[in-house]
Amino acid sequence: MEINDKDTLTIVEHIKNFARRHSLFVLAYGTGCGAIEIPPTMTSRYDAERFGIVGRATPRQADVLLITGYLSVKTLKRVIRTYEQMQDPKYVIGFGSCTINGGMYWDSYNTIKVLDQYMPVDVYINGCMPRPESVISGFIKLQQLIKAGKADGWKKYQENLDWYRANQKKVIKNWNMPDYNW
Amino acid sequence: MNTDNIQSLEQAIQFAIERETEAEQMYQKLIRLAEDPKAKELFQELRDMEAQHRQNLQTLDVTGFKEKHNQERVYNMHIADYLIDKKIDDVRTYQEGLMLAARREQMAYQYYSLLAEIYRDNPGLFEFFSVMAREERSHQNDMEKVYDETVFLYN
Amino acid sequence: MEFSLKGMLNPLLALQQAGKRPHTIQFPFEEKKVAERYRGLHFNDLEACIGCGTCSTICQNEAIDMVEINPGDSENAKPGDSGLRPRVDNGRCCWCALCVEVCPSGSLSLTTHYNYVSEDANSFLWTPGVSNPDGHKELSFVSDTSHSLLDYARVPMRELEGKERIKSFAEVVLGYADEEAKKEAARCIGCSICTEVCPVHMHIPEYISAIEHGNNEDAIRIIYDNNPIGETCGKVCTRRCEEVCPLGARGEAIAIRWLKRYATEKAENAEIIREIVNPDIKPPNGKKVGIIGAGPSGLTVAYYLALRGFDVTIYEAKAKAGGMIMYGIPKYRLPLDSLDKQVEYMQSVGVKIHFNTKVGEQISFTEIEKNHDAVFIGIGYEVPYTIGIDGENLENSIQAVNFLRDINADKHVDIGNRVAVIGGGNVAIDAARVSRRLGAEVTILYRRREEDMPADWEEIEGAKHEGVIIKTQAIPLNVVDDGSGRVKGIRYGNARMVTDEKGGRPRPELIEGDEHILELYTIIGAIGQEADYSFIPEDIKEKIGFKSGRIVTNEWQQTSVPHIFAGGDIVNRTADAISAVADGYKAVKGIEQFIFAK
Amino acid sequence: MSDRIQDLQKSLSEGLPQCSVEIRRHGGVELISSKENLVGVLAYLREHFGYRHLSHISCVDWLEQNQFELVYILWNYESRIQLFVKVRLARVNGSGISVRHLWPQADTYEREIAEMYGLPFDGNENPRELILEDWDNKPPMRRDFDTRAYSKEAFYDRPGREDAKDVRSVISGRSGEEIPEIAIPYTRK
Repeated sequence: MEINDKDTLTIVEHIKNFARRHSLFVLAYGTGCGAIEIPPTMTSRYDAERFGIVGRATPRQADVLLITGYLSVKTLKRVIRTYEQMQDPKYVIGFGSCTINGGMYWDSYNTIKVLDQYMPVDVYINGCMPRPESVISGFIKLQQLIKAGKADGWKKYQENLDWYRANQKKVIKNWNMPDYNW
Repeated sequence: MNTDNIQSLEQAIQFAIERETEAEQMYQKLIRLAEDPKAKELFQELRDMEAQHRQNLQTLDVTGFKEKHNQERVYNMHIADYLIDKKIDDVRTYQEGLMLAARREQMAYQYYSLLAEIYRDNPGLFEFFSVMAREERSHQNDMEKVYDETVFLYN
Repeated sequence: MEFSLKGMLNPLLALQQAGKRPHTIQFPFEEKKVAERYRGLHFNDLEACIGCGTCSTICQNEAIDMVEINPGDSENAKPGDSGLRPRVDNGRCCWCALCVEVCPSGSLSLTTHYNYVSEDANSFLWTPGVSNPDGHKELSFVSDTSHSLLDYARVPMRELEGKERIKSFAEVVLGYADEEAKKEAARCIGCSICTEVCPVHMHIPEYISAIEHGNNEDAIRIIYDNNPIGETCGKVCTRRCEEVCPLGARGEAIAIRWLKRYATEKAENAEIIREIVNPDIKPPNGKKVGIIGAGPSGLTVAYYLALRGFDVTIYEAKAKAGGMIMYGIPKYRLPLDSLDKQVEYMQSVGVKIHFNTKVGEQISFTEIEKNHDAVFIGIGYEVPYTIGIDGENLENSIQAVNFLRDINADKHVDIGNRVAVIGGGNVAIDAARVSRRLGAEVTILYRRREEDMPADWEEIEGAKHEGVIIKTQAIPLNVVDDGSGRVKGIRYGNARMVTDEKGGRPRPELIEGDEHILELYTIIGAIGQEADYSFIPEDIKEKIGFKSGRIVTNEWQQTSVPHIFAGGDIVNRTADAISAVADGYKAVKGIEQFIFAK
Repeated sequence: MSDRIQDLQKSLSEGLPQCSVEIRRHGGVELISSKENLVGVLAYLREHFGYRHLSHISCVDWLEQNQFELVYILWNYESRIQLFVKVRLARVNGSGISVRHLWPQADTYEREIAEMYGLPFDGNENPRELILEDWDNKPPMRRDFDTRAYSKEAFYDRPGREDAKDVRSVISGRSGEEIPEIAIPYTRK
């Protein structure tokens, strides 16, 4: 294994990243229409397990949160809570147009348009919805980012928690959730 | 000067200069007569052109004459061949002016061609008149082109 | 318990599958083939695109913006192109491909390329064709005229049959019915590309939209906003707008002219026009403007100045207003009452017209100059060029302009039964078609080829349908007389075409010896016209700048003599009614500026 | 089929003289009732015409007439003819009448309409939110609620698209065309 940048990444980090990128545990939680693309990706047709992508039932077991399409404000509240329950390191993949700039729900009264205002996103996948190949491409991209040490959205979230929280509270009117404290 | 007593090239040039001066005077008169601004403009252009030719002839270097020989192909639209001859005193409008000019250039061409035939034995004069004929021929062509572009715009 | 070997070994049957190839698609190591018309990311052919913005308008997600690729593109673009190009926000796009379906030029398409992943959310803003210059290699969903949301076929205009036409001067074009007009108007994509090439910049998409919504009165008001002879233009305009119509790139352009005709014809007389347009007439401001010539440019100046409160007087040499559109255009194209009605309307808003008043005879130019704060000259090109060959002055050798004028003034002209028209412009075709209606056999002699003819192709087609013979590459040599001073025939020679080495139009060169004689009764010359400036005094003529016979003006139609303005054929080279109206419209602003700046 | 529909229309007209009954399209009969008669009409249809199934209750916002229209879509399993019962209600301070006692599933539809249109149902004062959460604006399905403006204000747009230009204004700016006010409603947008 090659070590490119000794100043920032120690060998230990490298080993950790190797392990992380080959065991991407995905939380089985679909927010929008894109959830329908997950079964073909996981099952034998595309067999995402080839890449160590496995579904997990609870947030505390998962590494990757898939935002599979539009996020209504109501769902956003649950997604934030789920994301905050996940263990570090954790990654977010945004599926399709909706997570980038609203997609076809751009003028809806109850869906957010720009996902990275509310939570950090590591990889975006183009499409409406992305096909399973694109989903796999997204995971491969995430692996590359982890290898390069660039998939650090979770660190950004901790550092800019106040900013994210302010944005979240702007759309979620009744914030009756525990504020996690890292 | 009469065409009969042309003996040398200098005399021939002198003869040509006289022809150009006559033309210049004629156009000067037409400028005065014309009422149509377009015709006026045309006659001014033609007068200036003739004056330019006269100057060219006056400063002509006899020895370097052959090099100036214009070898460009001149095609013939035959417009002037069938135009009505206009008398100078009748000319008022732009179209009549153009017709007159085209006819004049054509006649000058025929005249110089004839002279060239007459002085076929004298190489210098033959050369000179041939070039002049060719020159007038291209002027005729220029006039025909203008006629084609303006008067014959819809024809 | 009985032991069964079979039961023990049965699970091993699963090993049968061991040698089989899995049906898992080994992405990304092997590519997956996509469907034939798969809709992936966009590609735009930047050369074919004209920036009409239809893609942007139809997009339900507002995903497409029209942007300049390089700064200043929209200023430098040529007419018929807005200079803008679509940019797609893939954070909005849902690949419905409506934009491709409605792309009139067919430049926008979707590719098979869909697999795009990035950590940078801003990289999803794509300018098709710039972001993927090689996109043309992987096109899949392309626009197709055979099944498109756009209707590429024009609603056909009903016309009289060729045989019927030559029996009378009845109008050839019958006009759209309500349903036809609405259907045709519904084809318009409202892009407004056409407004720029229209010399007057009429509000074309707006009035077409009004027609489509069945609101003809609004359409009339919009038309009269900057064109007071909309009905005339609706019948005889040279319609440069239709040449740039994006639908014309792959189908038939919107029938803009016929739609204008349909709307304006809804106002049947001057009172109704007045009622519908209901113009806002400003109170008189005491300034006087004199106009020479009641042609399209003069009428336009008069109408809009009258609305602005000026005291406007037109001096017209003939008995009726309209100039060349009254006396030059035959009745089967523009019925006389149509123009009369428009002039009557203009008079009702305060335009004064002195008929039968030739400047230089009944009234002097100096007098007009003295009595008015500004003068507008719009005399047009009325004096014909002669054929210029021997025999042109014989009896029955006439000029098309005079011929058409006499016919429109209901005078009798004896043209006999065999007529030749010399020329290939619209005037020549008009003369030929009028002669045909008078019962003559007509031949058009034209020096060039048919494709070089300056006349509208529709006019040429119309003439052919009516049985006019068009002899091209025929140069008239001289008119043959019958010995008693009458025309007996015309001698013409055939020509070959020579390309102009300087890039001009090809020139005909006479083939010597190939001559023929055409026997006829009347010969009509229609080779061109020029202006008659004899009424302008010499001292003013000196001051006004002329360039190749046309008056030189600034952008507001002002000559170098500040209070004299000019427009129409004597200023512009295009020689059509709509450019004259445009000149008039500009002169209105110029005159207003000039008078109030004083 | 059409005979049976006509028969139905005839018998409905006779049975419910206070309502207008019309055949709207193939397989559908429209019945217009007043608010006072509505529950009685629906009960009557259920008991005597076999309309045992309520498919849906939908609401139409007639903003111009300042009215809401409720459409009760009923289904008869035997005759297989769909029946639309329509009733107009006041848009301001109006209310519908609950039919939960006839069809329990009406509860969901009524709550949805109450939430999305702000039209309460007498007899169905369920305090819980159904679909929306913490909504404090105008009911979103009302036609005078501008969802686009709300979305622009409430949610963030990704920047980078501010340089977009309008073709019409580029063209008219280049040619110097002045578009009159009368033409503006007809401009493409």
